Amino acid sequence: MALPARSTSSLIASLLLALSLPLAAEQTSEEAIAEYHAMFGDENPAELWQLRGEELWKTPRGPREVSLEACDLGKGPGVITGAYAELPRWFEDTGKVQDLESRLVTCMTTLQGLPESEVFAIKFGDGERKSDLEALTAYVVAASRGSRISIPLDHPAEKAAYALGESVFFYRAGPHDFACATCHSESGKRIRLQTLPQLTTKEGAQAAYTRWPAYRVSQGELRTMEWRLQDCFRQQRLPQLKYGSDVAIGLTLYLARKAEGGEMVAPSIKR
Amino acid sequence: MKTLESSRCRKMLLAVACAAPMGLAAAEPTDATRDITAIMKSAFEDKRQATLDRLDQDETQKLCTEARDQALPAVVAKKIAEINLATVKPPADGQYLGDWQNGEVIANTGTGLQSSDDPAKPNGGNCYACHELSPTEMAYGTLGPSLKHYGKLRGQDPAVLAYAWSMVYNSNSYAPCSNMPRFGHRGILTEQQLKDVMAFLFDPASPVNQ
Amino acid sequence: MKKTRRGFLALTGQLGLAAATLATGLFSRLAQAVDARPAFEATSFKEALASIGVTEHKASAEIILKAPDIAENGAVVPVEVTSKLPGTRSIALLVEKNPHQMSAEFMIPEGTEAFVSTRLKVAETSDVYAVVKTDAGVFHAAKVVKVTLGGCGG
Amino acid sequence: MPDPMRIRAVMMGEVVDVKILMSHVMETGQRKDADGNVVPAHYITEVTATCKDKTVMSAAWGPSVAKNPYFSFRFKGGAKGDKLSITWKDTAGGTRTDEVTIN
Repeated sequence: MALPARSTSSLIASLLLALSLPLAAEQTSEEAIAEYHAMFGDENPAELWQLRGEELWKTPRGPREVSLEACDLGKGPGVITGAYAELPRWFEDTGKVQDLESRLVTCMTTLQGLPESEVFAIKFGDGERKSDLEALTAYVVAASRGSRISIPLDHPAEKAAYALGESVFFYRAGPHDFACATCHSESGKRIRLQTLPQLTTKEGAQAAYTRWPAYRVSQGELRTMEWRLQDCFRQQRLPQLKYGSDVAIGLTLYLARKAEGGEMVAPSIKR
Repeated sequence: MKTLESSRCRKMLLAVACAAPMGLAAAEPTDATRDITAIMKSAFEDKRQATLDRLDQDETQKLCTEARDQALPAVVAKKIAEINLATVKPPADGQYLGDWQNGEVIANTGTGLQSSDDPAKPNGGNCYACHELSPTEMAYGTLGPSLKHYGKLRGQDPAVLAYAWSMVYNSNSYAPCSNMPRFGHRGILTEQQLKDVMAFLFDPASPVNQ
Repeated sequence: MKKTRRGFLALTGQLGLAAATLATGLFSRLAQAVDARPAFEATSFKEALASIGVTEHKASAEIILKAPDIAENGAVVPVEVTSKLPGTRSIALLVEKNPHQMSAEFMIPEGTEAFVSTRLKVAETSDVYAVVKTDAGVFHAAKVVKVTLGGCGG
Repeated sequence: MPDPMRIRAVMMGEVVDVKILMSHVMETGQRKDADGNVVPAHYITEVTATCKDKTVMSAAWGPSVAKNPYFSFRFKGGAKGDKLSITWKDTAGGTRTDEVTIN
């Protein structure tokens, strides 16, 4: 008689599960969101930025009329394959830990001789006001598709940047008491219907970090990590994060290190 | 800390704007946090209403920052709860419940106090970002517990109303280092807006209780 | 606005429509005045269909309309239509709750498959329609797309 | 000068599978910018595809086609090595034509 009893209880359990409406609704809406994402397939408008970025990379520009093909992103002059997966990193020539965006600024000002004011004229594009930095970033990042994130933290300055990034991640402030950790230190949570990655774990950090930069559907623009962080702080109700600041780079390094070993798929497509 | 905060507050009220969310309770930095706050301030810049003073931490924010994602030591939790419970002001007229329809709008509104928001517009509560409320709204977050049938399950006993008021007014009064903003204490929502949100939770006619 | 309107007049010569648009005095209509095509100016589902010569249409299971149940963001909603109806001449996409219902109309010449895939803006939760003109009449398929609110800042 | 389209045209059996991404703002004329000013309407109204002098697709678009449009269709009669030409026109008199080789 033990057998029927067991199957009765499991039947009841599955009935209860089926009747547990919130659970069922949650699964349905999350599956539906997944279906929405799947419908984009491989057709990502980020490619339009990659195309423009390639053109910008290869075309002689600036007062010195040179291309960026001699730009050293950490793997030697002109090497872009896999470069993004190893950034941010320490650069001897500038004596700084740099992310891709700040390194591109270095190359544009030192190699091409472009004034910083011109390079920074449009940090984040808006429709017909296009950002060269975003296009170049898209192009370089795409050359790391399939590369694994590697942030060995060999240099003391990299270790210091990581420690700063970690402190910033947990820094609670502003009218809403928000920190990065408020939304990103628990697993399986979401805001509205958007799943929140737990950035303090390898799995969560990899899922998030390997997909940025991304084409943001809500804006119709390609956005880089600098933008992602700046916009997170805006939503935290904090003032504006400065582009290329030590906090921006430290936080990026912290997240990249957390995502160590993850395979880059960016630029991706995001809400 | 409570006395320090409130005396600072009173002084500031005379000077300018204690009621402004930013002006509140920015305690003197301690050695442990001075560095990071200074670094933060050098890496950020004012943008419209989102000014650098928002990076200053009050006692609660400092303690919660130090705890990171670890469990709070009991003594710290107790201290935070005390500091924050002392800030809770019951409604001036003793009425906890306002207009649930307006409360629903507040629960659905995510804007307010961001550099990109219009300061002339009322702030939202963005309750749906983290909580399930009306069974018909499927786009709800799960960072906080489900509040579906909140009033239906609890009734309107004065103690129940007072507890819920404390939670929306200052979540840290009962949940130290909660992810939930301290809506009343930090001036995010006005007293009337808090009453409206309360009505959205408790009113038998509210969709939350259907 | 005046400048735009004159530019529009010169561009299209659609005097009557411009006058009518002016008469409504509605700002959003004025902003739309660059478009002289009645199908895209229409503000009701019926009117939009009438302007492409459709008055009657029947539901058909031979039209496969793929769209997500939930759009995480209404700014970009993937929509794909395959018509198995013989003699398919055109496929129109309409969003019932948009300010202007007509989104796109695709002409399908001989030799081109009765298949289109694109992405639309859907302002709020709405039925999306695929309206297919064939040699044997006009048919449609519809699907509701729920548009959800998102994000931490509204 | 508008940015180039990204066009893929690939033989799938006897059918040419075409997938296009276009760089365009697709402004509806209903959106306001940060300063509260209405952003003027600016969107693609017409798309045509030609292969060996034959129009294989023509479309009329309104403002509710999404920004940076994606468009895919399939036609018969093309072969590897044939040229496919896509043209769009917009409300501001802008136009762009790009050509690809079917493979």
